[in-house]
Amino acid sequence: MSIALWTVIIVPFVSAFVLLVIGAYMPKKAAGAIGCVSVGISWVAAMFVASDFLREMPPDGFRTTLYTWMDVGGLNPGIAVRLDALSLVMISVITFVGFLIHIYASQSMYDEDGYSRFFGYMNLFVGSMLTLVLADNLLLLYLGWEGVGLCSYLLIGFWYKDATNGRAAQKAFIVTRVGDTALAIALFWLFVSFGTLDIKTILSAAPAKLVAGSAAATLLACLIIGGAVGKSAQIPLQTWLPDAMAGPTPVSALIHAATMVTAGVYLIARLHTLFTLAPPAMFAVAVIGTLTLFYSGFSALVQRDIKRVLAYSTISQIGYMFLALGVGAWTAAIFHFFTHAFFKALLFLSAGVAIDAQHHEHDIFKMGGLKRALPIAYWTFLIGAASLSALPLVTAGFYSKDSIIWGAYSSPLGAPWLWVLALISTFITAVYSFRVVYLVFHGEQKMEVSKHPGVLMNLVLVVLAFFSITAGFIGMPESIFKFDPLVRFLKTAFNTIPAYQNHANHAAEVMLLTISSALGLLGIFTAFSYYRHNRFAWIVDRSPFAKAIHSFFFSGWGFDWLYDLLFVRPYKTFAYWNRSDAIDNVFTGLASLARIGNSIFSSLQTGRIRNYAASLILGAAIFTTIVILRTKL
Amino acid sequence: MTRSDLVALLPLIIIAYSAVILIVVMPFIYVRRSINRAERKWSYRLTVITLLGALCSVFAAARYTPKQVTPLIRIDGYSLFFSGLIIAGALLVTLISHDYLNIKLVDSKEESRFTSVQKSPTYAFPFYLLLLLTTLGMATAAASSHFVSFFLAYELISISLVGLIGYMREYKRSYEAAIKYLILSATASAFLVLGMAFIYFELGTMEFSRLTAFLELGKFSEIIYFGIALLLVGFGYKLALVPFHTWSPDVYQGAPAPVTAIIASGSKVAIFALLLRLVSTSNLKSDELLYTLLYILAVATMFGGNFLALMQDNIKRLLAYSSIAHIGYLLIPLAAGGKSGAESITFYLVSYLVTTVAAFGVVSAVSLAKQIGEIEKIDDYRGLAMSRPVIAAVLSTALLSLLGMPLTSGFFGKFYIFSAAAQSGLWSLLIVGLVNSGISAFYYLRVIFAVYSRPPANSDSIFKTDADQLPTTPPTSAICMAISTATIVFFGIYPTPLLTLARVATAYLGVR
Amino acid sequence: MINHAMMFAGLLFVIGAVGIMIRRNLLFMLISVELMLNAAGLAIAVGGSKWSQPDGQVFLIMIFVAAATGVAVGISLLLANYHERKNVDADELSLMREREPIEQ
Amino acid sequence: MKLTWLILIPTIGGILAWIAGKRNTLACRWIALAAALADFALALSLLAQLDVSAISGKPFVQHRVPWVSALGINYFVATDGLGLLLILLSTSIGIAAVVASWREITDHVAEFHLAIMVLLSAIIGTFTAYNLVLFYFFWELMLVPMYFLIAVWGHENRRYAAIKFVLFTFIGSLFMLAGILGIHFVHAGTSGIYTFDLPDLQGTIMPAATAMWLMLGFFIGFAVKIPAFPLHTWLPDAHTEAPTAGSLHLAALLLKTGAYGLLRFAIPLFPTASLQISPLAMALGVVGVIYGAILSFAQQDLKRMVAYTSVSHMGFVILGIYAGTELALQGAIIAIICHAFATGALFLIVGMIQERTHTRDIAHLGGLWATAPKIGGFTLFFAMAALSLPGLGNFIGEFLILLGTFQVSRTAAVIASIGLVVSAIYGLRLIQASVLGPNVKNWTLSDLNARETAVLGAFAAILLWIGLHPQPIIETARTSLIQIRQDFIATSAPLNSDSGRINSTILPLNKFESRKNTGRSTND
Repeated sequence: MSIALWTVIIVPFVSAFVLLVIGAYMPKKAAGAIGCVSVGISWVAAMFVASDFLREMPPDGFRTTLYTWMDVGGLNPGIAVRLDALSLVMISVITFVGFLIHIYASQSMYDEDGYSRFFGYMNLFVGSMLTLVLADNLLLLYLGWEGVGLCSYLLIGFWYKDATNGRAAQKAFIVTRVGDTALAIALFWLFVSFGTLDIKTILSAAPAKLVAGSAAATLLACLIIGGAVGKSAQIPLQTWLPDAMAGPTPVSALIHAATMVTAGVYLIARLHTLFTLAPPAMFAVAVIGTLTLFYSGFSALVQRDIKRVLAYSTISQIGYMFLALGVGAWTAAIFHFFTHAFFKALLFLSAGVAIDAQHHEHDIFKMGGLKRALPIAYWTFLIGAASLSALPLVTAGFYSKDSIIWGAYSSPLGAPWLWVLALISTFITAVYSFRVVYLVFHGEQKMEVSKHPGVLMNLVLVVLAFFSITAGFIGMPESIFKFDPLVRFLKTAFNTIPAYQNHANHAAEVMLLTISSALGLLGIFTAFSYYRHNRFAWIVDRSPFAKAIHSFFFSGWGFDWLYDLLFVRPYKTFAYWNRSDAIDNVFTGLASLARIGNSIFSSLQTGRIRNYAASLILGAAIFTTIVILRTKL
Repeated sequence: MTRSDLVALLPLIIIAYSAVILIVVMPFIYVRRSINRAERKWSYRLTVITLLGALCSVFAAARYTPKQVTPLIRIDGYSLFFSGLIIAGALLVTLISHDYLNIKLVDSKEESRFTSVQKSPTYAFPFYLLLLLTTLGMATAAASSHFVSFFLAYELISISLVGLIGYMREYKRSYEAAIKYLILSATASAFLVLGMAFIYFELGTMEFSRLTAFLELGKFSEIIYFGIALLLVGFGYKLALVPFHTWSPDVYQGAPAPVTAIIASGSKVAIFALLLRLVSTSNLKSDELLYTLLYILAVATMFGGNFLALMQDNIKRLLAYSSIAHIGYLLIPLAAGGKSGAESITFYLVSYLVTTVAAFGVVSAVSLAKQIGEIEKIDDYRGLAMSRPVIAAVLSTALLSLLGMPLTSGFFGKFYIFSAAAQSGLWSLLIVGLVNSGISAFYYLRVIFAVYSRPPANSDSIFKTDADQLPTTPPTSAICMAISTATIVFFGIYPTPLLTLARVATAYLGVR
Repeated sequence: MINHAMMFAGLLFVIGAVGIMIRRNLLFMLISVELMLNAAGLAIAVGGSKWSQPDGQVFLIMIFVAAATGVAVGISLLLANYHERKNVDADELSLMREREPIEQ
Repeated sequence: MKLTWLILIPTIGGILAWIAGKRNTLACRWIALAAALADFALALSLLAQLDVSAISGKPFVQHRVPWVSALGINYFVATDGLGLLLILLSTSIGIAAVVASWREITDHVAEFHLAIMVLLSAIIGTFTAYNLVLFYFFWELMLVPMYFLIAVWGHENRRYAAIKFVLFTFIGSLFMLAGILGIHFVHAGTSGIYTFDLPDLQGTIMPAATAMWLMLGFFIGFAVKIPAFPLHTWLPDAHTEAPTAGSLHLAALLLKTGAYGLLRFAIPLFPTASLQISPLAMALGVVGVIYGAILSFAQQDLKRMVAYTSVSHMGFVILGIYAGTELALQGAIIAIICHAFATGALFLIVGMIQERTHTRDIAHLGGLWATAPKIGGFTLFFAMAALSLPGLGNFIGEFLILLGTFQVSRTAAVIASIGLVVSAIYGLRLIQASVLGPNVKNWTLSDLNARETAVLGAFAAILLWIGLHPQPIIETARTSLIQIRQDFIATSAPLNSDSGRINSTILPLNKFESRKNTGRSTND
């Protein structure tokens, strides 16, 4: 089992190394093959691991160590992995979705140069992501954490010749680095107070070491949240994700939708004990999630770039997960991650097909009427959108999202306005997703279709579509049909679950379900009705207020502008002002002092004998006066 | 005057007599014939032989030490050590001056050679004569134990140096330097004598042994302070301490390079040796007034020398200023006193003398490329390393030694004087010294940089041409530079022998 | 008496010193220098008479000798210089001086 | 004796190379390379002698003969785990320096190799000297060849840079000289033994004020070399103007001698005083971290950019050294070593770029990846190392430093953590400016040849290895660091009044005060 487990992690790394070092010298097909096969292998291995794990069901996970990383001053992290329900779910999703997306990319990216580099980065990403979710100590987790950040940077800037991509990539890396730094500080703190970075030890020792609700616990949790919001693009560090869409579509699908951006969710779920000890922090998580999903819903509503719409929707879906975490519905969060991975990847990939078909056009208002030309893309996108907007009963998103809303409603940590906002934004979600569906696939065709997707791509779309529908059925709410193996399995990974009002009145749950479904359907209807006659634009054009609102939402509520004003501008101004190092003036000042001394003394060297004699005699005079003074006085 | 006295005095006697021989014999041989190489060669050989003989006789004399020969002269390990040092220095200078004169002086046949400046043919032997005399004066100064002998030595040095400085009659600068030196040194010696007069007036003796005995008692009257202050003026002039330093850059610049070498090395070493002998036994630190005087002198000299050198673009003037600064450093251990003070001074003086000779040897050797005048501008030294790597190496070694870099004797010299200062807790002086030697790095490195950089394309630097087109460095200069450089490097790696020697020599001072 | 002699010597010395500082004529400068030297010599002689020793006088003679040689050399240089320049202005002799500091 | 050979081999090789270089430059290069390799092998053989499980951090090889016995100066070389690590570092960098200048240096090849080999000797000497004067000797000796390297083979503004470099370090080290003399005589005053040997001088009892002054002397000397924040301004100029090999030696070794000096001399000799100023020193370190990063971001000259990153990284090192916990010290060592390779490699790359494009101005660079992917890849790798990406050595170093600092001062650690962000900012700008973005000048460069690839590959491999398995280094340094740590902790130097008075009369800080003291003691 440990061998299989290590295979899961190491194979992608190895192939990444191979591709990056000698990839440039091998034929494209070989490079693509290596890239896909390696991830495939690690998926298979993951499946083996899963079957073993499910058979044995070790109580507190399965741990295996490769070697001791370092052992210094009480810090002895190992290169070690721990497998439990949580990480098992994560690796299955990562490897499977990753595998599919690799296959997709092997065809869609085929014409790009730097093909092998692309797969090198992708494999590196998969490896780091697996390390992140499997690490049994926080230092190794941090390694994976930064590793995925690096790959995200590299892949956003994959088309490096365009400077804007470079800027987007830098923005992504730096903004997340801010969060990472908070996480690093949290690590220091944890080590100082726990004497180790081993996750299991920390979690088991936490209740004893940390006073529940104490300032220390809260601060610690907040630092961790800082890390989480950075990676998961939540308020206030969400600004990088929309720009990150500069990368190739498969990248957006894999990194910026399915896996990496959910690392924050994973982190909080992983360290949930610390959060249960810090209720204020929990509440903060819930609030952040709610605000984010609300905020990004509205931003998504008005975007013109199809990928930015999806990006904002990703942000908002992760907001749902944060809400779930905030109210202690750990399993709900992970469940939503599970379903979201499928349908959001699906959306991105089919959007990618559409984009490729339209000469890499991203603007949804310039696309249109692709329904006939790209049937598969259309249907799969439709399924994805339906799942995203939680179409009742038939989609995966429905179940996972409702489990979150139910959690927010039923949890003692929840608050009414949280789940109300969540409900409202189900409506918004539906609107913006079907707005895209309508504008891109319905209406009259504006451009001829330049490129049709390959077989493999369609295959991947279909598979994902299948899972976007069915993935939800393993997490049925009790009130409908009591079948939730995934949730029960996940529960084994969480030792502290806030007291739900379990088996509370099913009436309430059913009521919530109906409301949300109603809102979803309403949203779909709204989207269609508005965008058929383009009333939306009509309104915006008429009233300046609406225009202002529109541009406000469009700019992501002006966060970029604000941060530019607060941080970027001052930093650059100072840096450029001080380019030639003001400190140096001190020393040049000293030098000029010496120069002054030089000019004083050399003014005495007149070359005239009498002046020389004078200086000699005056010296003598000074001496004698000193003598007189000192002896007389 | 017993035989042992004569042996003890042998070094001085040899020099004096050969000077007489030179002045008597040479004219008779050559005055009828024309002035030619032979005259130069023979007077040079005679000088070399004399100095070698004197050097050997130092060891002979050492067998009879310590010895008081008349009240005027005291021959002991200390004085012999310095006489030997000075004579060796003079020997090195003789080596370089031979080539120098060979190029710069004119034979009577070839008067027409110079159209630009009319140069009258000149004998060489007076130069060597004056060289011997000034050497004699220095050796005497180092050995003198009485005001009279000191005064005579002082004057002997001054006047023969005036002759040497003005020797190149053709250049105005040479003249100017000579006149300046003459008048100012006469003034200084007047101060010296007045100081002597005051002290004599108060104490009624002119013998150092008795004077030091008085000084050790430590309670002085005002008159004595006066005397000492005026004596300090006399010393300060010869050592070029600020504010008595003003003459030195001009004289260094105007004098022929070999002569400059003597002024910078021999005369200063001799005078400082005497000064050390005078004050070593008296505990200067304990006397607040004298300490103050010395403190002011030291600080002013160090800063003055270094500041003046900073922007200097004439290498001879730069070396003048740097030697001012170096004597300034030497005042620190002088103030510190004690055994280690004396030893460090002695060690430093040796290193200083050798280094200075090496530096000026390079200047004169380089100047051989020109028939008239010398190569003084630092910018003219650009490209030296390309056409003359060895000479460039010698120069930079000397400069690094002056800077006190490792692998040169200057390193241990500086280390030792600073350690002497630290030992007697003169921290303020120590810090001033450190800061100053830090400043000095600037101008030494400027010279080295020039030496190792390419000559500007537009300049008429002689080093733009390849090495083979330049006149080769004559063997004698080469020997001089080789010896001095070897000494610098050897004592930079293994200074123990010199330290032991210094210890032995200073033991005669009777420092407690 | 003794002290008066010393004061006289000091006076002479100061006169010489002032002279050398203010005169521009080389000849006068030489004379002032001689004045200083002899004043100092006088002081030595006075000291000798105070202690009733011969040393003072001996030293004085030495000083005369030295001064004489100095003057001899000085005069010769002065003459040579006069041939060069046709004057005895000391301030003319300032070919060598510190020029304005060069920017490094 | 082995150590002596370790010091001598480079010089001998350099001289041979110099002689050979007069006729045949290729032979000169090969001889120099052979000497460097031989030295490296010798250092490795020393590694075999090291006993990792030793309890005390005392040197495991030493060689001591009287040198200038008149002044108590011995030729005393020794090394322990810490020293050995730095020796290995020096020798390996020495190899890299020879290889790096294979094609860059074309004029005065012989003298160049003489210079770099002598420099290597001096550096190794500095890392092995156990006698304060010997240390000072080598310390000053380093300046001479470095000065010539910059002044002769440097770039446009070399004169200014060379003289500035020497002035700063020389003046700084003169303060150290004062400190050396001071402790020498204090020790002599208390024990009557005149010695400069480090082991004898340790634990000298002196009044707190004296200790502080002397320690400051040492501290200034080392702080200039490291360089610590306000004294860093010589570094960018020297780095920028030096030839590649010179920059390599500067960044990889010369700066480290400063850190080594702090660990070997300043702290063990003056534990109390060091502890007293440790807050200040840590503050300087933190400021350096951020200040250097900000300035690096603003630079227009690629080499200057890299130079300022050194200021930032060495700020971490200072922080770690003065935090003084085992974690922090170990982190400092690893940071020292990894900075040598990462920044050194960046300098090599900049040198290669300049060699190909004849410019370092980032306005003219960019988009090199398309034409020279290897350069691009390596730049990316080492820039990532410089911004301390986990998995590479620098991360281990800086993480341990911050972790160790957090144990003693949370504020310092937290503020220094900002360095992680700002380092990302300059690191990414470095990449973007050089290899990514549009290829404005349409460069078409020849990509790295085998030799260059080998050097950079080796550096990359080392960084990766340290990042994933730093344990060997930690083991090697452990005992000596524990020793230092004990010195640092054992700050209970008895300052009873009478010893204080004795010292104040022996070592007055100025003359008059001392005389007053003695006067008083005679009166009562």
